[in-house]
Amino acid sequence: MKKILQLSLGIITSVGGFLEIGSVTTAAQAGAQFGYKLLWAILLGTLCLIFLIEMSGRLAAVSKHTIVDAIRERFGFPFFFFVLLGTVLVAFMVLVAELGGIGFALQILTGIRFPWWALPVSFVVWLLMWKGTFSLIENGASLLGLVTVSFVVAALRLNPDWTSAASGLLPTLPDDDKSKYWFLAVSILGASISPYLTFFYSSGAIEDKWDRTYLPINRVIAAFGMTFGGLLSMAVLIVAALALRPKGIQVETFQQAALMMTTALPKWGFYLFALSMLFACFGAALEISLAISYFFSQGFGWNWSEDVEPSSDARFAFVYTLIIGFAAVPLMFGVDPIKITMMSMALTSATLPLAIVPFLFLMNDPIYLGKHRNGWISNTVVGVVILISFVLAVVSIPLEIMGG
Amino acid sequence: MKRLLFATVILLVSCKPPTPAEQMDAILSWVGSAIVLGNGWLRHTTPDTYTRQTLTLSHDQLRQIGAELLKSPPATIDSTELDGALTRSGTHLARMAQLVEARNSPGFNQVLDSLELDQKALKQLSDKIESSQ
Amino acid sequence: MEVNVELLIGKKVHDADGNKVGRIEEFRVTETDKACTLDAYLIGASALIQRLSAWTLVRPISRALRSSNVYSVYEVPWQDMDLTDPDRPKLRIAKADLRRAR
Amino acid sequence: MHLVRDVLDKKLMDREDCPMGRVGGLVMHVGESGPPRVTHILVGGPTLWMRIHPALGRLSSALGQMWGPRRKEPAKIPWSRVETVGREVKLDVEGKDTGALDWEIWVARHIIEHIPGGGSEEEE
Repeated sequence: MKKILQLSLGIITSVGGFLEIGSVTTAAQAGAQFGYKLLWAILLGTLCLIFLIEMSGRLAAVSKHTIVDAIRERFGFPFFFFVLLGTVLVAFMVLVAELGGIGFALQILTGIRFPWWALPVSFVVWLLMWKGTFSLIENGASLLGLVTVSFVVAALRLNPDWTSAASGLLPTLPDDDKSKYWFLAVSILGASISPYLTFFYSSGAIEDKWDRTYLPINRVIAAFGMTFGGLLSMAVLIVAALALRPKGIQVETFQQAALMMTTALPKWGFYLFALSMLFACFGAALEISLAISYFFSQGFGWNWSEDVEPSSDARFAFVYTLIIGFAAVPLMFGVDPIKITMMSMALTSATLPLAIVPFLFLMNDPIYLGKHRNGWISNTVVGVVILISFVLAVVSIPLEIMGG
Repeated sequence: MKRLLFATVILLVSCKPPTPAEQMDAILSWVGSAIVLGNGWLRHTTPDTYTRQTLTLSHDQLRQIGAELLKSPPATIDSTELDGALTRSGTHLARMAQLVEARNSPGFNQVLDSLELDQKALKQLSDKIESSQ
Repeated sequence: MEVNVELLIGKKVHDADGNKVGRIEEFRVTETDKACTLDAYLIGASALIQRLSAWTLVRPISRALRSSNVYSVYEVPWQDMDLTDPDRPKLRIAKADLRRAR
Repeated sequence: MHLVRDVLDKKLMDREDCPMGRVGGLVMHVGESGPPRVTHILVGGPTLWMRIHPALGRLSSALGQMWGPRRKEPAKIPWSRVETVGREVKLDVEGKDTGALDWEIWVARHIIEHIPGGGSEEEE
């Protein structure tokens, strides 16, 4: 009975926590500019994420190690440090983008510009980390995040042509604007396969003291939670394709993105979008701050838990305090969150192999996982998707920087 | 190493500023946003401040991109016609922002109608540029 | 003499005649009551794979690539290693006299 | 047992099962006769950076003299204190006495406890 409750809670939290500024912005841009053509990127990214999440939960349940614990132990400090450097830098950029997303949502609601929101928003995020517990953060933020389901409602009300939508699930070449197309594909992959999500998930499994009996639950949460989450991203893309594209609206700014639900849901569309972004980015900001703190604490072997007083895990608390404080700075100077989002999503793709390749090694380690180690399917799916994302990123990021 | 340098040079050469067609798309995107937004405001479903700010933003963007475009207007279209259409829609956008502040819905409605005409004119120009490429 | 084990990892080893042997990757020890004594140094690429516990992943790949490369792993008993200069570990014997583990 | 795979970089737990860092380095005594013996476990700071590059190690010890708990020597735990080597390395010591937790305590005292809600002023 308790496990059924945990199961449904797990699925709900992964659905509520799935969308964030990266997935919304990339899907909205893709839909507005290329119609259904880029749906395949969401499909591919979500498929890979399902495997990664299942793997990180399995590692935690069987070996009682988070991914970061295991990377440090198996590959040693020098290698770990480079993984830390790359991953944390990118995650920090994503955190800036999420805080910016909250600020922008507040800007369109109140009219006060987002740089003014940077400090208060960071403070509230920090305060919740300082005072809150793990389950409050995970469950509270994702329950609020369920408002993002309104994208599905909007998509259904626009009566999409399902056959042409389905044809978007297979990759096709664009007629024009090839560099933008591939750059968007890379950003979508980066937004779907966020490594911080796997760190967060495996740390959560340790905080909740998972053991082998959780393996089936883990599998179901990964499969259903991430599938539903991926459907939300697809809904955003479909809404943008049907509401913005026919009117020639591209999503260059957040203000334009805010119009996407007004066609399907005239009365509440605007406010639903603003609230979706507010809650989704808020939840993501909490998760990323936690994930970065976990990364340091586990890697260096400090005491870490979101459920004890800050003075009992001082360095853990110090890391998120510092990180959230720093993240507010670029926003106060008015750095455009949409630009940061697009760049950080593409960079996520480019740096994926850094954390995921060692992770694949760990998942085949008989010492950690015994008979629960990866089969060839998991290895192949993750390996191939990571390779694709990496190659696309390396090719398209320079093109986008030069061309844009 | 040589190959790498060669590739970089190719990349740098192939990098070019946005084409006139892309600039027209951007302009139409902002005009389109303003129209959707205007309709929303008339139905009282978007807040005043956001509407006004976004209309002002559209106006600024239109002026900026328009000025860039007019520096080297494409030969296939009449540049005075383009200038006229851009100026008219710019004026309408600015006017709409003012009317939101004054909460003058009937007046806003009228200007919105004219903006939709501007959109058609701009769309025709854009199609001409695109077909000539 | 005190030596830092973590700094020996990855150091190139030469034999008594100055021939390259490989890199130190691993140390085999015996734990007895309250003490830990060194048995052997493991040198070579296979020692690295073993240290990363990566055979389950590497073996099928090398088989698929039909690589006939036999990865070398040398097991150097503690008596045969000269650590007078920890930055330049040397063998006291010739490479040919070394025992190949596995 | 293998030193790199099974000991180095493993988490250290003290007598009360409190984490006290990870095995950053191992000191081995090489004598004239008899096999080399592992004598100490090193924790923290300069030991770690030294593994990436000697210059980073020196920088880290120099900075450590200017700021923080200002420990002269890295925390060193005799191997005789090792209870078991398994998923973690379990030690028969009091974490606070080894110096491995100096930074944790310093950050708690000098930063965290000055922020309202940071927790108890005095432990123990």
